[in-house]
Amino acid sequence: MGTTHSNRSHLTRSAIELARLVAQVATVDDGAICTFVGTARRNSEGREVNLLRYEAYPEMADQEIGAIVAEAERKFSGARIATLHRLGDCPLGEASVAVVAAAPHRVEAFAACRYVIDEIKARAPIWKQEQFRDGTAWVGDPGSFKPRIP
Amino acid sequence: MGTTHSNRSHLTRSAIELARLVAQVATVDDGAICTFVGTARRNSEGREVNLLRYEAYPEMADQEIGAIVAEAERKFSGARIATLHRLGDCPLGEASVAVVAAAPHRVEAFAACRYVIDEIKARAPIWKQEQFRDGTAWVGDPGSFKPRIP
Amino acid sequence: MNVRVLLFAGLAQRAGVREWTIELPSGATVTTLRAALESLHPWLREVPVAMARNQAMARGDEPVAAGDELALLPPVSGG
Amino acid sequence: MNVRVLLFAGLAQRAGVREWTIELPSGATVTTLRAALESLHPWLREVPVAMARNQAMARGDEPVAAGDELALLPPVSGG
Repeated sequence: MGTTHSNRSHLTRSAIELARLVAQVATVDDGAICTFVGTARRNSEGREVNLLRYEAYPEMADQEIGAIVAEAERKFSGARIATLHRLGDCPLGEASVAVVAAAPHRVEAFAACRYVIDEIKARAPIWKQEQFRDGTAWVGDPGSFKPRIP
Repeated sequence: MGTTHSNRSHLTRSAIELARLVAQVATVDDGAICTFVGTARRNSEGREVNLLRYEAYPEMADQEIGAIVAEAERKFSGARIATLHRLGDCPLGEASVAVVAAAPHRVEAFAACRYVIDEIKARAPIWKQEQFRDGTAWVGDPGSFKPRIP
Repeated sequence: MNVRVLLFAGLAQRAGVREWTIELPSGATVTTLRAALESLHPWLREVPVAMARNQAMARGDEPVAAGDELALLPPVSGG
Repeated sequence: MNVRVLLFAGLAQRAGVREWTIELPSGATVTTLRAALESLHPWLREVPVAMARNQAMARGDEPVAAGDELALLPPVSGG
């Protein structure tokens, strides 16, 4: 079933609708659906974030996420996975990434969902910029703080 | 935050709406939301199921699930949890149980969600009856098969 | 004294009712209640059953009082 | 030969552009490309960067050919 998503992009510039992702993989043969949604948080190391902005190397990120999905579907028997990462501006409280894993049993559903989000965070060429009141910074890139010019 | 759900029942005779459960626990301070949905499966050990029916010892089940939620919120720092178990008839493909765990980070969100579903399955006094074409049986209760009288 | 014993799932199906009332001597415990139920309904010996008292899992040595709500619980299978 | 080098996130911000074009001798590898970029843009030595060639992570000893798409990738932070 590793072909489920092959022609769907894993990147979007719109709001992520979890129910639509669930509908892509759920069937009456699945007993278990695990989902993960990462959302834009108001606080980052004590500083207040107004907005997150995501940038990707889009062709490579889409391929890498597709490879991660295929790995998870091979590793976890019966799992089918749908996932989307948001690009561009992501307002507070909205989903920046969502993963859905359907499987006959919950152990595989949880493991597949966890594998996909962990690997996306470790491997997909996507970068997060935090926008503060007084400037912006790329996460994990010390020295990238850029003051906002009033 | 362990008081979030104290006055909400964890049992329902209606269809479970995952988005409403998510809305009960998500805030702009959470970075991670993990959900688990168990659905009625068509196949059970090779036999075709037409419908599942859930029965509970309702007062005790509600208390036990409330205790499980409180345990998880204590064990997993920052986690807030909403969960519902369906009672009565549950058509194929519909959710029989749903758990939502929101937390600042994904490790706690996954762990809290997994804890709650594992403990509900192990401890909540709820029973599942599988309805086949030719009869019914209580899961985990050998000898409870009852032929359907035509 | 009389106590109510609730039945669920496959147990209610076997019993044909959802509740029994049973007369017990004072000083009865969960274990003596269980023995009394098994002598009235011998098929109970064949099925795995836990007991709850007042909506919590019960130990065998707990005393049973008039007005207590007892329940026979088959192995759970929710989720 | 000329190769394109894509820049992202904090690297594009520092460079002020999203793409460089650089002239390389034939026989160049990913390592020699990197050295050439660092001598043109010394600040690159201060920042952690991985390289991709044709949309896959690149080893240092991979040859670089005309028409290849190279990219400098800062530490990822998606999710």
